[in-house]
Amino acid sequence: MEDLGIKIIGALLTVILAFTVGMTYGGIVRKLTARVQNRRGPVIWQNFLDLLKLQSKKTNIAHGFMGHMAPVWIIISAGTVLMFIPILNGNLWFPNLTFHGDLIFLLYMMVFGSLGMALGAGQTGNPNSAIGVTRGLSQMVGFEIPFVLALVALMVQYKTTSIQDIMDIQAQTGTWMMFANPFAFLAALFASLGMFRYSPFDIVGAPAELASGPVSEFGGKYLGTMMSGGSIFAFIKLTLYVDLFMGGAGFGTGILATIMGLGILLLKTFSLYMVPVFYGWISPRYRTEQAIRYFWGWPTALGVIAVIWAIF
Amino acid sequence: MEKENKILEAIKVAFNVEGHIAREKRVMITANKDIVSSILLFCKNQQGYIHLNHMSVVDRIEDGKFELNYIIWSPTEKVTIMLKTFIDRENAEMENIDSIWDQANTYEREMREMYGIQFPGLIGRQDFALEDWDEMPPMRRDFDTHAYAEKTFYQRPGREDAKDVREELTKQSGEVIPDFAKKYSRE
Amino acid sequence: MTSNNKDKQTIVEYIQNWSRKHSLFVMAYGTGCGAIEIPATMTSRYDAERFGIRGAATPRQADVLLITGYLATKTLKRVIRVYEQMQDPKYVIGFGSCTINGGMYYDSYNTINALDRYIPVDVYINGCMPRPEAVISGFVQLQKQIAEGTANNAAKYKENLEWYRANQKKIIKNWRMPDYNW
Amino acid sequence: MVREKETTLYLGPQHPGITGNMMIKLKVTGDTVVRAETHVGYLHRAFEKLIERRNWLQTFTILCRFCVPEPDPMELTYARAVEELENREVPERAEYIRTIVMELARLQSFMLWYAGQSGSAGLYLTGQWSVGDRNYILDLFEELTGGRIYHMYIWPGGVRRDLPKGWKDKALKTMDYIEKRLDEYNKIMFDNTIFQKRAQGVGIVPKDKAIEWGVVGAPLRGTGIKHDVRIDEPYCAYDKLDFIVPTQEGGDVWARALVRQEEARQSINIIRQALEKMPEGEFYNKVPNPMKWTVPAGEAWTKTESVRGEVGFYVVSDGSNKPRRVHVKGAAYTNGITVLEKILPGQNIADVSFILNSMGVCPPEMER
Repeated sequence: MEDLGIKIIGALLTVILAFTVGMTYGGIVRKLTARVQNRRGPVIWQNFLDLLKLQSKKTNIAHGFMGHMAPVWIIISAGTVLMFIPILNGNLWFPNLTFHGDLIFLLYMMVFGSLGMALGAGQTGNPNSAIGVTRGLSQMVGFEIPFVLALVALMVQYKTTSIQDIMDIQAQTGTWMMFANPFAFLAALFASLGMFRYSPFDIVGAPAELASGPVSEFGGKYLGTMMSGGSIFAFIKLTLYVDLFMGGAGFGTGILATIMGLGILLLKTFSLYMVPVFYGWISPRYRTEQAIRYFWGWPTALGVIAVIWAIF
Repeated sequence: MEKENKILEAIKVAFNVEGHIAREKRVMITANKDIVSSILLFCKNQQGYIHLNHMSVVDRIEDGKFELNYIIWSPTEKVTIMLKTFIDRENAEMENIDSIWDQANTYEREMREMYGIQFPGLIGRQDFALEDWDEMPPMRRDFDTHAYAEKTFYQRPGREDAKDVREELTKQSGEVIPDFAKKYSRE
Repeated sequence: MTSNNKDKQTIVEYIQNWSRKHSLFVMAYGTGCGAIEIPATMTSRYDAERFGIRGAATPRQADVLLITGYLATKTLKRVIRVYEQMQDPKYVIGFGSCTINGGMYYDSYNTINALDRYIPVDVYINGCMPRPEAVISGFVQLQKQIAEGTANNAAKYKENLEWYRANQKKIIKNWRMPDYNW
Repeated sequence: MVREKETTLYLGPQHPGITGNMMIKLKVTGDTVVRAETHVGYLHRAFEKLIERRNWLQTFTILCRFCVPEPDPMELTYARAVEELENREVPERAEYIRTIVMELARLQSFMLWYAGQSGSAGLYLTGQWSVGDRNYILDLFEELTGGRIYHMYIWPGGVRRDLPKGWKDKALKTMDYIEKRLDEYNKIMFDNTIFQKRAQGVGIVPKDKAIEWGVVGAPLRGTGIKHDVRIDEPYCAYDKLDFIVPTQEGGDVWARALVRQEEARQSINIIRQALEKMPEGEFYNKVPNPMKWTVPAGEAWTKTESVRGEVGFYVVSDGSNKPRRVHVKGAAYTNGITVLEKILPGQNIADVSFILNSMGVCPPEMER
């Protein structure tokens, strides 16, 4: 029973951590972007203010059942996926529901939120939303291929489909996966550019083309919920990458060990997060077909090389 | 003035119209409305004046006429021809030239809306800039825009007296304007 | 009068107003020539984002409708539509002299002369055109009103809808718009 | 042939991708535009009607509002038309000051264009930098004329006031700064492979049809046709200055962007030359009392090169103290309506806003 209690508290802690870190990263990116653009920029906790305001807005419109459900789907899938991600290795306070095959499960679940969004946006009847959704799905088809290839390479190389196992192997051998199979890491890194939807892959929102795409009919509480879901998802992706390729973080359950583990996790995730952000600052947006061609070019080739590397 | 003379003579010979050279690179021609499109076609196809620069209307209400202007330009000669014609103000109708230049379509739509000049055969949306307009075509000189605005839109009080702001301010603050500075005031 | 109102706020309202004040999403709708100063206001020298002001692409997400200058009657129809699509609480800033009394367009047959007859206005910024400093000062004024809880013109719009509708319909002859029931 | 399903997509009037307040009704199948219809009139203020009620000098308050991003060419074109009607002489110093003002206006408009062109493609960095730096040019304007955006500085017979003390040095310093910054924008925008991929082969204006369609300005020079009012019919002091009118082959967005990039540089070059060569002397040939000022009857057609292309004013006087008719032909009147409707079909929806920015579509001068 005690174990279950810790697990529930731990799960809550995980959600709070993921939410806070995701939102703060968003705020830091806004601040950094402003600094690069020669501006002072908003405060770092601006995203929290925005969220609070969005949640305090009244909602006078309804776009049918799926319209209501879309943000809920995003937050549910975010919460679910989060439960399967090992945050800190071997730390009791951040338990995860790891099982053999969770890597494959995650591949499916991470798409779940986007699909819910697609259905919701489709129901709003706004043509911009519909076009945004098709673009989003096309782009997903694009970046999922190198991403899956990279994961397959890992699975083949170590003959496991569990994230926990991969983390353990990295801890045992002392070599991060990004060095053990650099091609897989590169393929996954390129895929992450598409995943985070910064330029040049912000084709889904694309204000100048689609007036922000799928979210164009969602305001107030809907938008706020989506924002929180998106922040959690950002944290999930980062942590997953760190777990798979950068050795994860965490030393044990003690207070000092937890704090140190979190510090290392934040350091690693933040440096990883800066890759798409830096790339985004200086890149214009691709057209949809150009984006897909991009993902099916070098990243996919790297993925294939990674698989071959893993087999031999 | 060689090029200007050349084109002026060419048009005069072909169409027997009046014209003069206003200044360097400006040839002005006045023609009857029936031969306007022929002159334009002649200039475009045979003289190289392939660029329609502008089309304009002036409301000559005192004569009961609309004055139509076609301004065309040649990229090789760099000379501008201003072709002028007069049409009746009542039941104003003019030949449609958007088969010669596509962009004339825009000008003609605007003229139809703003002056009520009809162009038979003009295909295009009825509206140009106005929406649900049911008064007289607004650019006609007998349309009083101020009266219409006063009738239609709410007028915030305070601007009908048209006071000199400076005088009012000095009255309030007690500032004295020297005589030499006063002459800029409204007379 | 305003300070009274501030004291009456409950703690929840206070927090809500505080967050609203610091996060203003401005509708990206350049209705008139004032739109030229918006890029300047948003970029480096004046940087409105440090006040939490940023653009929103669609009416559903926006809090502030910035009427940047004169409104042609054709635009007025769209502006009303956009305003009614926005979610409460929403604010309107009238930008430039021409929204106040017509400015230099007082005798034009196609521009309205007083914006607050057609949609409720919270803050007017005068000038033709207002400098970015004036725009920011207008926003700060709006923030002050929001914090005090006095920026509730949207509620007045609903209460006096008939009066506004009558004014609007006087100008927009062909009223083919869906009626929003809030 | 199976007819694909068409969707109607309204680009504007409220849309972040539209350049100003207008609407383009797009018929779309999949991602491709099939038909485009421009709808204007959202900014119709009846300027040409109002001018009939203003006297010759009051008209200037209206003129500069014809096109907001670049008001000075309007003032200059009208002033030149009035001078032509009156045969009024302009002092040489005024001609040079006018040249400087025109080129400053062009330069600040180019910097706005940098923002629009890159921003519509999702590259916000250049835009943030260039619009921020544009303030330095507006500062120059403010010191010179008293206004940031609307100047009403060029009058018939010259300019309203002389250059302030120390303005020349400040202007030269600003030009050095802007020139340095232009390099940086170009590095980010033009050296970027993605931008090149986006811009090349998109929104092509055919060379053989360009003049006939009424294309003017940078879109025309982007097709390889060297047409610029500043060299065809020189005005101000342009015939005494040495500058290049760049052309590019191809007629796509990329060619237009290259043309504009070089033109921004040439603007700096012209300003420097004009500041250097400017003679001393009178700056203003005084007009009579504006309330009683009448202009002899006649008509004038003058053209000026703005960033978007040539701006033409057709001014008719009937000898009274008010203009009979002032008809403006802005560059966007053809570039933004008929030409746009011709080049948009077949393009990707993603490129529509991109093409709009490169054609220099400016709604206020279309519907006035």
